[in-house]
Amino acid sequence: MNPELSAILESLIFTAESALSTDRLCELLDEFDRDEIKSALSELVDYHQGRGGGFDLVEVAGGWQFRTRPVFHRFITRHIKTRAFKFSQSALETLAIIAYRQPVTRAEVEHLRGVDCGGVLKTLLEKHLVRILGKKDIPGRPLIYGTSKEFLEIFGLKDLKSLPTLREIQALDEQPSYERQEELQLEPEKSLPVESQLSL
Amino acid sequence: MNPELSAILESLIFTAESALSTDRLCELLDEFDRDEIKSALSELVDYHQGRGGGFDLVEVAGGWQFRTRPVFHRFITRHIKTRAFKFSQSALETLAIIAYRQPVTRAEVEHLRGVDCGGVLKTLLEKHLVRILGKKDIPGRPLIYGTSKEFLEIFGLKDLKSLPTLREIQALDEQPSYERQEELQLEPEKSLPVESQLSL
Amino acid sequence: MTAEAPAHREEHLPLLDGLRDQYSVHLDKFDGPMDLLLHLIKKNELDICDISIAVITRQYLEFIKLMKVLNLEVAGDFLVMAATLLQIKSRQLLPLDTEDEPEAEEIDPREELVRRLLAYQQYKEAGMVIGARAMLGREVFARTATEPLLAAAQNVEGPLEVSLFELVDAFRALLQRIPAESFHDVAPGDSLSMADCINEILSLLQEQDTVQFDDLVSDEPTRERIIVTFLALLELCRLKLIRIFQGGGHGSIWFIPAVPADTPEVDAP
Repeated sequence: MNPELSAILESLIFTAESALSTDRLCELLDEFDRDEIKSALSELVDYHQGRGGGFDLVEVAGGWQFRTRPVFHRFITRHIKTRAFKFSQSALETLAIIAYRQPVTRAEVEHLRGVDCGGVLKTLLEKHLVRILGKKDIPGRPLIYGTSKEFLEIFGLKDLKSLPTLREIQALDEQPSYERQEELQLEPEKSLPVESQLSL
Repeated sequence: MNPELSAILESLIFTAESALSTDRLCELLDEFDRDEIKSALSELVDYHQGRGGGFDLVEVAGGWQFRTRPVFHRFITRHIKTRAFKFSQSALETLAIIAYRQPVTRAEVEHLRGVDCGGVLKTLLEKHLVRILGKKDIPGRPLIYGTSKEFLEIFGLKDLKSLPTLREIQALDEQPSYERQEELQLEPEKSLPVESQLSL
Repeated sequence: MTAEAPAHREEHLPLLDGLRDQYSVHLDKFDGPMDLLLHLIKKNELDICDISIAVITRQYLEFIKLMKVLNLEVAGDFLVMAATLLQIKSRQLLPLDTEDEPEAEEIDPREELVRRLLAYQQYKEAGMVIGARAMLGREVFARTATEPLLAAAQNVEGPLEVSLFELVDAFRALLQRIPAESFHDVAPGDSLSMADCINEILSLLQEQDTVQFDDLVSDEPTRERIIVTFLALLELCRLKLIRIFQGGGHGSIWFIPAVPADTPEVDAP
């Protein structure tokens, strides 16, 4: 381990506005070997996890970022406001279909959900969670959609391969969804989308 | 030393937009003693200095903040100078007009935007997103602009035909009223202090 | 928060209460017919692969009736599903024509529905799992402060980062801002615009040096297409962007870019 390299990596990741990819770090630090950088990064992850501080080094959306541990969110929100999107069930379903089946057309999403998805799709595009990948080479040339980098960032996913596999989801069918992420100690009522109620 | 308190303090200072004063920290963490907080803070200063990482905990302008060590600033500026270039709204609009209305003259772009576009146009030419197609055969022989190959590459388009049309984007708005109902937020989440709830 | 109640709701309260007990659901909660079907299947403790179409169809239709009673708008999607259910049900009532069987290659609508329900259930659950993750800005936070050092530094040579939707959306926002008459040719409608046609031609010329007129209209040889393509070519010719050739008396029309693709060596604007 090269302590100077580790400190340089920390300073770069710490000041960047968004996650820095390994490629980008290697490009910036061309005086160091790629292998050296990669092993320093994985040692840093372990180091921060081991010291049990207020934040960890995590790999998200193909990049590296310091992020607070979920367990402290109740203290943090005393001081700063949450900026998270509130996801309706339709938004999450649509997002899941796009995430797992990309590239996918609007018609395919609508066939699966059985409802018109134009409004939801547009909101997801506006929030940059979904992006237009191009047009499909079939008659009518419909637009095809996929998830964005922001999607991975917001949900803390390293890449699309880190999405839970659909079979895994089925196996866990009976378990409440908040328990499926064992590494996170979330308070369930806060992590689940609130259902709207029609008062009668 | 209380390791949990230290981690909470770190998470608060890490996420704050500006330095947090000791008074403010004590106010936020009223379940802890002021003396306890003060000693945890000074222990944290020593701890970060001792570990020799990329950043230190420092007391600036009456508050606490993590700051990178000056010795690493030359690496950080490398990143800043070459980080991804975000488009300004005016650049995006100008580019959009050129993409959709090409071949187009500067006067036509300015007529649509209602403002001078010389600077933006120059930037777009420098970034090779826009190219000069030729001169228009009217008095004054103004230059006519169109998009370049790089434009297609950046947006991941196969050809100009693959640009989504306005009609396709507008079609997303055409939805049954039932979907719109679904998007209404009937009950704000009370458990979280929410500043900007973006309901999806 | 209370949704505004239709004036006549009071009369139906008993009915409503009964149904609410029966289904114990919130009426505005269903994300479409698939969601409602899945709910009914769970409520009746049925196996998706072995649903009783008669029971499900009856309950589904009752539900739609209730939505109408409550003056909730029943979206077309719900009615489409109702029709599908009724079709499956009537098919089951009819005796199977044994003669037809060997050639009966068409998809069984019941099987198709089961397949869709299974897929839908998976994605619905996947959505819940994704939504339950620790979310940036909700449970997990990144640093937001900017170091003074960075505020001063400028990025000068970085790559571009922009999405296609941002580009289209910028154009859409612009159109909303300016008076409609400035954009005579973007009016919605199905007619082919000359601007689109010019774009197509320019994009083809980025890929190849010569293009034949017939190639431009071969996909869609309608009268409108041919006229618009021809006008677009004339316009491009007028702008001196292309040169047109014709092979022989009635031969094919060819055109080439008048300016080589990688020109710009021009005075700054």
